[in-house]
This record gives sequence, C-alpha cells and structure tokens, in this order.
Amino acid sequence: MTIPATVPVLGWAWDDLLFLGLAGILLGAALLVVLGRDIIHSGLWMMLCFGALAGVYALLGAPLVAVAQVLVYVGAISVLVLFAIMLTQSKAGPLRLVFHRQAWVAAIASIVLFALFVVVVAEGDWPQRAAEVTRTATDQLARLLFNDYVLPFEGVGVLLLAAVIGGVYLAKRDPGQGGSL
Amino acid sequence: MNGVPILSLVTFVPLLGAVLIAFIPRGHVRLIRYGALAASLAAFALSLAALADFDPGASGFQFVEQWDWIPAFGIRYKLGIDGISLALVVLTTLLTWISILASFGPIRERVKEYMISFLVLEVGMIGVFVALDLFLFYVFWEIVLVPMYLIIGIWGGANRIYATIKFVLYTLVGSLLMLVAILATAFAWQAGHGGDWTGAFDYEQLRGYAFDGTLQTLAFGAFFLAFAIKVPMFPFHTWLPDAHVEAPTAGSVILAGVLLKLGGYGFIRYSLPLFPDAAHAWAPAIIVLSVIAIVYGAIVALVQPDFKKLVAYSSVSHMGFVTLGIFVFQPQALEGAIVQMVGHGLITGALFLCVGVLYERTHDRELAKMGGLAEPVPLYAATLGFFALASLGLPGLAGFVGEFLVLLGTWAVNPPVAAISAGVVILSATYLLWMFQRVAFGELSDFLRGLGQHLTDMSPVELLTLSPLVALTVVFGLFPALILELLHGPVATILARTGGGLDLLGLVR
Amino acid sequence: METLVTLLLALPIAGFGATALVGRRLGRQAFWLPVGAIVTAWAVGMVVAFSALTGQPPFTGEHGQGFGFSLYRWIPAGDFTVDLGLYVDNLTAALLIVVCTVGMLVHVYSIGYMEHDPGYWRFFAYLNLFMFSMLLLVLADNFLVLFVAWELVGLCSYLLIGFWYKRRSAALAAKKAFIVNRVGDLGFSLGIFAVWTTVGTLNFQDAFRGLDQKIAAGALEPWMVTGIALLIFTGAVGKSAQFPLHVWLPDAMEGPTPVSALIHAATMVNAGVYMVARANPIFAQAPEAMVVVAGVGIFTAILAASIAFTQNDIKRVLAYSTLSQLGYMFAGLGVGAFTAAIFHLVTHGFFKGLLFLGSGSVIHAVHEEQDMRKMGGLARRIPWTYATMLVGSLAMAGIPPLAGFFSKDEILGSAFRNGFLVVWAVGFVVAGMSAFYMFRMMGLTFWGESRVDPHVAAKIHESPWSMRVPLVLLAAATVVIGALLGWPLEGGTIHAWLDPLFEPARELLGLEHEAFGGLDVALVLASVAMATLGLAGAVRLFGAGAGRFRWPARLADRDALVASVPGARFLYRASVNKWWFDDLYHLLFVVIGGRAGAALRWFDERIVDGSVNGIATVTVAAGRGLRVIQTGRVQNYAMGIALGLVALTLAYLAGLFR
Amino acid sequence: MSGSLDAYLLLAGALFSIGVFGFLARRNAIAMLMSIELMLNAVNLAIVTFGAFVPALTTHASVIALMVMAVAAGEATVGLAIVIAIFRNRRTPLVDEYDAMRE
Repeated sequence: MTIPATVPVLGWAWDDLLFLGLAGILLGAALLVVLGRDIIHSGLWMMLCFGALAGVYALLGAPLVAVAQVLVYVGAISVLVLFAIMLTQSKAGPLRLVFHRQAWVAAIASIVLFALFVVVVAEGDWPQRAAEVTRTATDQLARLLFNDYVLPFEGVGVLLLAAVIGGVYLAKRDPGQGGSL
Repeated sequence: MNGVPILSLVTFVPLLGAVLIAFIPRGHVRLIRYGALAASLAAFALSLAALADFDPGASGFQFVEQWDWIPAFGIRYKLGIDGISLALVVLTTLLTWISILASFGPIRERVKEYMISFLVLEVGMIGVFVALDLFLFYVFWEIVLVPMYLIIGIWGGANRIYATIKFVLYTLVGSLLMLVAILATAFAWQAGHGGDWTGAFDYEQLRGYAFDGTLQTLAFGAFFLAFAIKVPMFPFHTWLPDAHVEAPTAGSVILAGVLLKLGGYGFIRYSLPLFPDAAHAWAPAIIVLSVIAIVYGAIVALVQPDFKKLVAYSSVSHMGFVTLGIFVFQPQALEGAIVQMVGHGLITGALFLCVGVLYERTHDRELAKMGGLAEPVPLYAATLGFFALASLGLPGLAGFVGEFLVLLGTWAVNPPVAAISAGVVILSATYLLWMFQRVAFGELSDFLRGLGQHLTDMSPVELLTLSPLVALTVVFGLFPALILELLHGPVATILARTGGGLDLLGLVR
Repeated sequence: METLVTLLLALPIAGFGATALVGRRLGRQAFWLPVGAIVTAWAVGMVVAFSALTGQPPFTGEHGQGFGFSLYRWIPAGDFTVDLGLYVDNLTAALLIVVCTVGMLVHVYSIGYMEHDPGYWRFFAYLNLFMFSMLLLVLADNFLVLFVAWELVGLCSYLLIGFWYKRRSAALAAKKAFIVNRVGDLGFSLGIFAVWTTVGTLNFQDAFRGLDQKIAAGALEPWMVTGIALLIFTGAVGKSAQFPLHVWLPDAMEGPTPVSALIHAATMVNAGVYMVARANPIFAQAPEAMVVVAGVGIFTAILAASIAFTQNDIKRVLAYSTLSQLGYMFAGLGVGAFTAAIFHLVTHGFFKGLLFLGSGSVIHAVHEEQDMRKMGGLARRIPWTYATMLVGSLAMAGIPPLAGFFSKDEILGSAFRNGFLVVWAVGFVVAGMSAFYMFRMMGLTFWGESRVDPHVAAKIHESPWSMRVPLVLLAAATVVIGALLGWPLEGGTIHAWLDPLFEPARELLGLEHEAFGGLDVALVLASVAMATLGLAGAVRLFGAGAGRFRWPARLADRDALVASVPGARFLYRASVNKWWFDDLYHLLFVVIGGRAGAALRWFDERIVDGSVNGIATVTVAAGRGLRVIQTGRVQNYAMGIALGLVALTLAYLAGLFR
Repeated sequence: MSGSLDAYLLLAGALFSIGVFGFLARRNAIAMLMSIELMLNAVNLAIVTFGAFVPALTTHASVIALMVMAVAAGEATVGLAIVIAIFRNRRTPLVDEYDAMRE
C-alpha cells in the first residue's frame, strides 16, 4: 500500500501533520508539567514532553540529537527526577501549596515573554525563513566533534564527572546523622 | 634581557607561588611559610635582575611586553617600566618578603590563606607599577584591594571589620570613579581617531594626546579622588589610622610601605602627563591640601596615645611632602617626591615592624604604658631610635634627601609654602622623640615589669626583617644617587609633558 | 693631603663603628679603640692644620688659600648637585686645633670619669660619632654637607645629653635640645634653599662668588641678601644657643660632664660662630643682618650673665657663662671683628673646656653632687683641680696674660672702634659680671668652710691621673695660647692667619685696620679694671676672707646687698627664674600647643572622620529601609528578573529604543 | 509549516515561556528544576532549528545541542542532589521556606 503524498482529508503534507501533532503533545505535556498538582504526574508528563521533543528533532533532520534526547532526557533525567520526587515524598497538595502567591504575575510575565518571542520572530530578518531542512550527517558530526570541538568535549566530560561526584557528595547522608530521610 | 618577559615573571611568580601553596595541606605550616617566603624572594631576585639589566640612560619604557587582550576595544596586556616604576617595584618586592618573614611568628591561624592573600597582594601591587595599559592598570589596582581586605578583616585586631570595610569602601569610591574616567578618556580617544579603538587604553599613546579642557578637568578629578584617597591626602585620610591600627603588623608594613605609594605613583604616572592643563588648574588647591596634610598630620600625631596611630598620622604628614613635591611641577621637587616615597616606604615600614615587635611581647600599643625599654631590650631600643631619627629626617639617612629636595624645589617655586612645610620638621622631631622617650627612656614601667621574662630582645627572625631596612636606610641616605640616577629621564619626560612650575611669585630661575 | 683629610674623618667614624659593634663585649677595655682613634685623629688634625696655617703645599697662594676636594657626588638631582666635598683653609685649621685638641683631651679624661658607668662603651661610641660629625662640620665645603654635620652633631648632643636615659630630666633635656635646635635648623635650611634658588650652587666659594656677581649686576634686591643672611643666622642662633633659642643649653647639663665640656662648651656650640664667620661674604653684603647678629649676641651675653649670678648648680653657672661668651663671639662677628671672634672661640674652647672638666673633677670628688651649696672648702682636698680651675676662671674673667683677656678685649676694642658703642658698653658691663659670677662659683666651691655632706666628706679624693693630665694640659694651653696667638694686640699670629680671609668682607663693610693705639690701651685698662672689680666683689662676698665671712653671715650680707639696691628684688627673682623663658615657652608650646593638638585630634575624629561615618550611617539606614524587598526567596528574585524583562519588552514594543 | 523556521522558533518560545512560568509559580523545588529543564530544552530546540535551516550551521548546531544536553544533565544531577540535601535539613521541598539568603 502506498502512502498518499498528502494527508487525505486535510490536504496537508505529512510532515506538517507530524509537526502539528508533536507540537501539540509537546506544549500540552509542558503545560501539564507546570500546572499539575501532583508532582509525580508532572514528572511523567515531563517524560512525554521530552519524547515529543525528540520527535521534533528527528523532523528537523537531527537524528543523533533526537536519539540523545531520548537517552538523556527521557531515560536518565526523568528517572532521576522521579527518584528525587519519591525521596522527598511530596504528594499533591492544595493549590496554595502548589503555587506561589505570585503565580498570576508569573503568568502575565510569561505571556508577555511569549509575545516578545512572537514579535522577535516576526520581525527577525532571517536568511532562510522557509527552506528545505538540511539533514545532519552523523559522520560529519562525529568528525567535527572529535576534531574542532574536542577540547570542549573533554571539558564537558570533566564537568559531568565533577557533577556526578558533587551529586553523590551532596546527597550522601552524613554518617553521624542517621534517621530516615 | 633578550626576550625574557622579565616583568611578567616578576609580576606573576608570586601568583605561581600562591597556586602552589594552595595545594599544600594546611597542616604543613612550615612548608607553607617557607614556600611563601621562597616565592616572594624569587620575585625580589627577579626584580633585582631587572634592576641590573635596566639602562638608566635610555629614555622611554624598558622591558616592554605587549599582547592583545581585548582587541575590540584596543585593550592590551602591556607592561613596561621606567626608573620610577622600577624603584617602586624593587621596594615592593623587598617589603613583601620582609613582611612575609615578619608574619612567621605573629600569624598562627589560617596560615595558608594568609600567605596566599599576601602573594596575590604582591601581584596586584607590582602589576600597578608595571602596567602600561589603563585598563590593565585598573585591574591590578582593584586586585590589590581584595587580599588587603581579607588581611585586615581576618587577621586584624578587635575592631577589624569596621576598619576593613571602611578601607574598601573608601578606596572603591575613588577607584570606580577612576574607571569611569579611564573609559571616558578611551571614548574621547576613539572619537578623536575616527572610531578606531587602537591605542585607546595605551598609556604611551594617550600621553601624547591633548584631551579637551572639560574632559581633562573631570577626568583629572576622578583620578585625583582615587589617588588622593590612596595617598591619603587630607581630608580623605581617616581610613588610614583605623586600617593601620587593626591590620596585622605585616599588613601595616605593606599598607604604609607600598599601598600609599600607589597613590603617589598614580599622580606621577597618570594625572600629570595625561591631563596637564587640569593638573595646572588644580595644583594650587592640591598644594594647599598637601600643606594642610603635612602640618595637620604632624599635629594630630603629636597627641596620639596609640603607638600605631602615631606612626599612621606621621605617614599622612610624610606623604603630604610627596603630593607637594609632585604638584609644584619642579624637577628637584618631583625627584624628591619619588625619593621620599622610597624612603618613607623603608622607614615607616620599619617603624611598623618595630611596633609589631613590641606588640608581640606586650599585646598593647598604648604609649602611656611603655617606658624604660632601653635597659632590658637595648637592641630593640636602638633600632626603634634609629628609625625614629630616620623618620624625622636626619641627614645621612633615607628620610632626609626626599624631604629636602621637595622643600628645595618648592622654595624655588613658592617660598612661603616651603617655609610652612619645612616648619613641620620641628613637629616631627617632637612627636617622634616624644614617642621614643616614652618607649625607651626612663625607668621600666610597671606594666612592662609585669611581663617579666616575656620581655625579650629581638629574635633572630625579627633581626633579619629589620636589618635590611637599616642597611638600606643608611645606603640611600649616603648614596641617594642610586635612586636619583634612575629618575632623571622619566622626570624630565613627565615635566616636559606637564610643563614647568607654578610661578606664583615670579621667582623661578 | 686628600688622604690625610679623609683619614681625619675616617678615624672617628671607624672608631664609632668598631665600638658600636664590639664595644659591649670589651667591658672596661672598651676605651682603647675609640680613644686610640681620636688620638690618632688629633695627630692627623694637627698636621693638616699646621700645613694649612703655614702655607705648605697644597695650601698655596699668599693668603693661605684653601684646599678642597670632593669625595663623591652625594645628591645629583638635575641642576641641583651636591658633592660630599671637603675644604680646608685657615679658618678650618683654627677650628681643627680646638676640636681635635679638646676632643682628644676629653676622650682621655673620660677614661677615668666614666669608669664606673655601665654604658662605658656606648659613651665612647657616641663621643666618636660626635667627633666625626664635628670634624665634618668644620671640613664641609658646601652648605648642605655643613647642614648634615650640623644635624649630626645635634643628634650626638641628643644622645649624650640623654646618656643617662633612666633619669626623666635627662631624657627631657635631650629632647628639648634637639627640638629647639630644630627650630634653628629650620631657618638654616630655608637659608640653604634661598642660597640655591639665588645662585644655583651650594658650594661655599662658588656661592659667595655668585652672590657677589649677582649683587654687582644688580640682580638681587638688598632685602633678599639680608633675608638669606638672617635665615642662616637663625641656624647659628639655635646651635649656639643664642637668645631666644638659648633655653636648651642649661638643661643640656644633664649629660655627663665630659660631654658638657666637649659639646656644650668647646666645640658644637661654636658651630654657629664658625658658620657665620664662614658665610662672612654674605653677611658683609647685608649690614642690617650684621647689626642683628651683634644685637642678639650682646643681648644674650648680658642676659646669660645676669642669670649666672644666682645659679647654684656648678654646671649651670658654667653653661650660662658659655651662653654669655658665645654672645661675645656673635657680638664680635656682628661688629665686623671676625678674627677676634674666632680668636675668642679658640681661647674660649680651651678655658671653658678646662672649666667644665674641672667641674667634672669636683663633681666626681663629692660623689656626683652638683649643688654648690653642698660644696665649699674643697681647695685643699683636691688641689690639682683647684689650681687648674683657678687658671680657667682667671682666663674667663679676662685677667692678663691669660687667654680670655686677649680675645675678649679685641672684641670690645673692635666694637668701640667700629662704632658699636652700645655693644661695647654692654660688653664692658658683662666683663665685670663674668668675673663676678666666676669667682662666686670658685668661692662657693673651693673656699670657705665645707658644707659637704659628712658621709661624703670623708671620701673626697682627687681624680685619677687620666683626668688630671687633661686638666693640666688644658690649663697650660690656657696660659700660653692667648699670648702666643694674640700678642701683640690686634697684630698677633691669629691675625696673620685669619685676616686675609676676612679682608674682602672688611673692605665691603668699610672697616679700616688701625694700629693699636692709645685709645686701645685705655679700653684695655678699663676692661681689666672692670674685671678686677667684679672679681674683687665676688671674693669679698664669697671669698676665702678668713673667718669673717662664714656662710650664714655671707648669706645675710648678700640679702642686705640685695635689699639695698632699688629693684634688686625683682632682678634677683628674674635671675633665679631665668627671666621666665622656660615658663613662657612651656606655656606657649607645651600647654597651648598641646591644647591645639587635642583640638585638632577632636576635629579629626569627630568632624573629618565623623562625616565619613555619617555617610556610612545614612547608607546603613537606607539599607534597613530597603531590606523589606530582600525576602531571601529565590523566586522573588527571579520574578524581579522576569518583570524587568517584561518592562524592557514593553518599552521595546512601545518604541522607546527606536 | 514543517519547512518554516518561524513555526519551530515559536514552538521553542512557547516552551520557554511555559518553563519561565513554572519556575516562577511553583513552590516545589523539584518542580522548579523541571521547569528549568523545559527552558533548557526550549533553547536546544532553537539551536537545532537554526542548524536545520542555516546550512553553514548544520553540524555545529548538533554539536552544541549535545553539549547543552550534557551540561543540563550535570546541572540536573547537582540540582537534585542539592534539593535532597536541603530537604534533609529542612524537611520541606517548598522553596519559599528556604530564606537563608535573607540575612
């Protein structure tokens, strides 16, 4: 069976459909992350949000980034966050516990911020406003990463190592302190 | 020196030492102390090497090193020295190792941090003297502040927090305005060169540029404030007694020996050549302030009950001679001002060391409690007497030549000013001899008698810190040419740029 | 000759260095090095002096022109350069004789005098340093080196007056001497500035020549020359303890007696006289300044003599007599009798050195007692001291043919002939007064009945030979030197030596050489008569006048005398209180100065620093007020950032940035 | 639409704004950290977007995105560790009760 060139009923390109779908999931999940009362649910929504973002990366012709996104965010960080949530044993509370008193100001501020983005994007004088997406060749990426960017790469490695050690050190229970968390 | 970046070496060897010391575990106090001493001695040796290789006859700056730093604004890493900076660099490296050695006994807590602070302080001080880029100069200028803040604030006396905050705030007020002035001159330069930033922070370029009158007045004012606070000139001097009283001994030595000189150096290096017209316009007021500082510092020193405060106010008075010598725009006076800076660095530094030696034993600085030290601790009394005499300007010692030349030059320009300032030799003799009599003469006071066996004469380490200062005080008193020969060239250059004396009475020959 | 002159300086300073370094370990043997150095230096000094005076090469030229050289360039500062230069001419040579001889004898004397002092080595070290400084002073070839030595002798004076530093009075006296001297030095240094700005050099010969040329060219106002001369003279006033800076010298007697002899009688205090004589070309151009010099000198002479009348401390009597004699010298300089003044300097150096050393011997004998009311009748107990001091006192009183007679009468004679009649008259009176108070001192000390503390009386003893020999030698010198140098009057050897030097100055001043004539004989006879009168009066009142004048009787006699003269009570009180100068200066400088200092300190702490702290207080208060904003919650701060961003956005959208 | 730079950038902007809101509004420290992750991802999306549409940047953008991810991972580790450490001391995950910075 052949897939039609456009989406049957709507007449859109498949890519567009995919983009809309992913964007919808992405934003919806993100909103649920920040608005949900149950912090565990927020964590789970965050996983979904990151997964959708991985799809967007793939759509943008950056398959390696997409894979890394799945590995790092959906896999590692989300799990880490979920663990942290469980360790701190927080559960859903009343609204005043979830949100700050300044929440409505924050809402206005973020909306204005979004408006700013819109203005900037609209007014920006971009060179290739609408062009074919260029795909990233993985071998080129590797070459670049291990030649031109090898020093930052190593630096990031050291940084991660330091972060791991620091994380362990900070989270480690003091021997003398005892007691449950 | 055949391409060896000697100035960078002198400047950054202490930093290297500080970094290495950072890796020594804090328990190894001896290793830390000797490491710091070694680093400062290395810097001293390198500065002596620079001195040996320096050509006093050549004009302009020597050992110049330069690399681009922030090319977008023409900011360069540019170092170089002339005779003036060389003399002060050697003074700095000398006093630093003496101070570090003098800290061996008194500093027992947080030795590691202390030594690191001291070495970083040295980097800043040397940097100020060797920098030839205004931005770089400013950076070094501010670097000095941080370790000094820590040294007073952590290892100081009872009221140290008040003193150190006062010191930092006072100095910052001046230096931030100076930063604004530096930027203003850079913008003016850039505007005057069709938007080209090249050389906008380069001292040698700026020195030849005629800034317009308003900018000169304002920028001179900003620089003046920074330098006047550092010197310190009346009425910006009140941070000094507090800082001195609270600072540990070595901190006082560096404060009096080098930090005050940064102000004088700034006047000579930047205020005069960059803003000659404004300097002339401001000079009468500054001369009046200098004379006030000279007389006022001496009179207030006369009634101080605290040993350290007395020496601190004597610094105000002595540094007044420096600013006076600078702002009469007269060659003898200017050379005298620089010699006075070196001499004051040696002598007042030594006096603070003497105060420290006494404080180590008595934990007190109140002059009223002292007395009769000549009998139990003759060596100490002799040393103190020696530096008291040097400080009051006894000929044949280092304090005399500078003061004499400043007054001579001032007389050539304006006799009444010279006469008033010279009158202070009576006051300085009075308060220094009073201090000496109070401490050394008479019967041993009850307070000191109560110390019993703790009242010991100077230890070998203390002797080691003071004896080079004794030697140099004599050497520079007998052979001031050693310094003066370095100064003729730069002084002539600066005065050629700034213009001749203030001919108030039409007496200039 | 360079070597010899350099050696002259090198020996004492080497002695000082060596003694300072190792003296403490030598204990009682510490005197060998310093005394040896000075004895050698004396020999060298004599060679130098007599080579100069007799015109040996390199002192060539018919007027005994000087010989100078530079050791090294001391201060090179652009067109201001000063060499450490030395210069010897006949004037220097005359001073060298006094300084070296008295210095050497005082060193020898001190071996015995200071024997029991724990600071033995220190004393000799200081003495050597002083000798170096004093020799540098007379050898200097320019104003600045002179000034350096000037300050150095002041330093040594300070160290030696305060030698017994445990005594508060000694420490205070030392400080007072230094500070009062500094007042004079201030004027001197200003004078140096003025010389340099006027002629551009500080070398004596060049400066004098330059000044003459400038004046000849009309480039200098007369007031400027007078000003320079007066400024320089201020220095001399301080160092030579002339009115109004005379107050330090009597207090300086707190020092050991050899110091008083050497520094405060024979050498250092003469530095002012030497300097004015050295600078005679400047003074000759400024007749008004000369009048001031003469006036100050003669006023000090009578002031000090009047105070010496009533002093009870043997050394203080001598100190005031020194002031008085220095006043004579300045009077001599002021009236243009330069040679006579230097002659008096030389003779006074010898006989006053003798008197001080003698007084030291007395004090030694009665166990460190200086109050003459506790002496008396010592003549038989310490005959050597008595005999030598009698010679000194006679010389001082101006009895021929002893030293003081020749020189003092030359000064008085010149004052009269050069038209300074007031100076002559006052000097004439002072001659009588001097004889009186000197023999009052002799009487109280040596004659009459003993008032010595009985415990001490038994142990009175003559001084050791190391002290007696210098006394005898000085006494011998006192006897012969006047006649040797001063005979015939106005034409003696001293005139042959020094007159050529001062000839240009005398010409400028328009003074003629006059042969010694009948008028002079009259003057001499008058002053000798005056001196004899004073002497006789003193002997009558305080003398050995057998049993008739027992102490209480004499006391009553004196009281009766005082009561019989109108205004005498006031004069007596003034004399005892030294005309209240010390009190006046204490009020002016210590009390009022201290108040001013305290006021300024208050100003500094409250007003200057107070305004700084005021700014800080205002800042802190403002901070307290604004602290509400600081919640310590991260999100509040982040909100601040966000709102700032919003504000910027709105501003941008509103077109503020376009 | 999928070929339009604007669409992706707006998506990134929207995601960022949501993150900002979350950071400012939520009281829970972990929720704040999650919001930060959202913002970081928004930035990453913008980077990759430019990489896709500007040929000269293509490969570089991916490299930078990977770096950002690595740093973000480190940041998450340390941040969560700090939250746990503070929680252990303060017994609450609510940020507005952490006001030690007040003095």
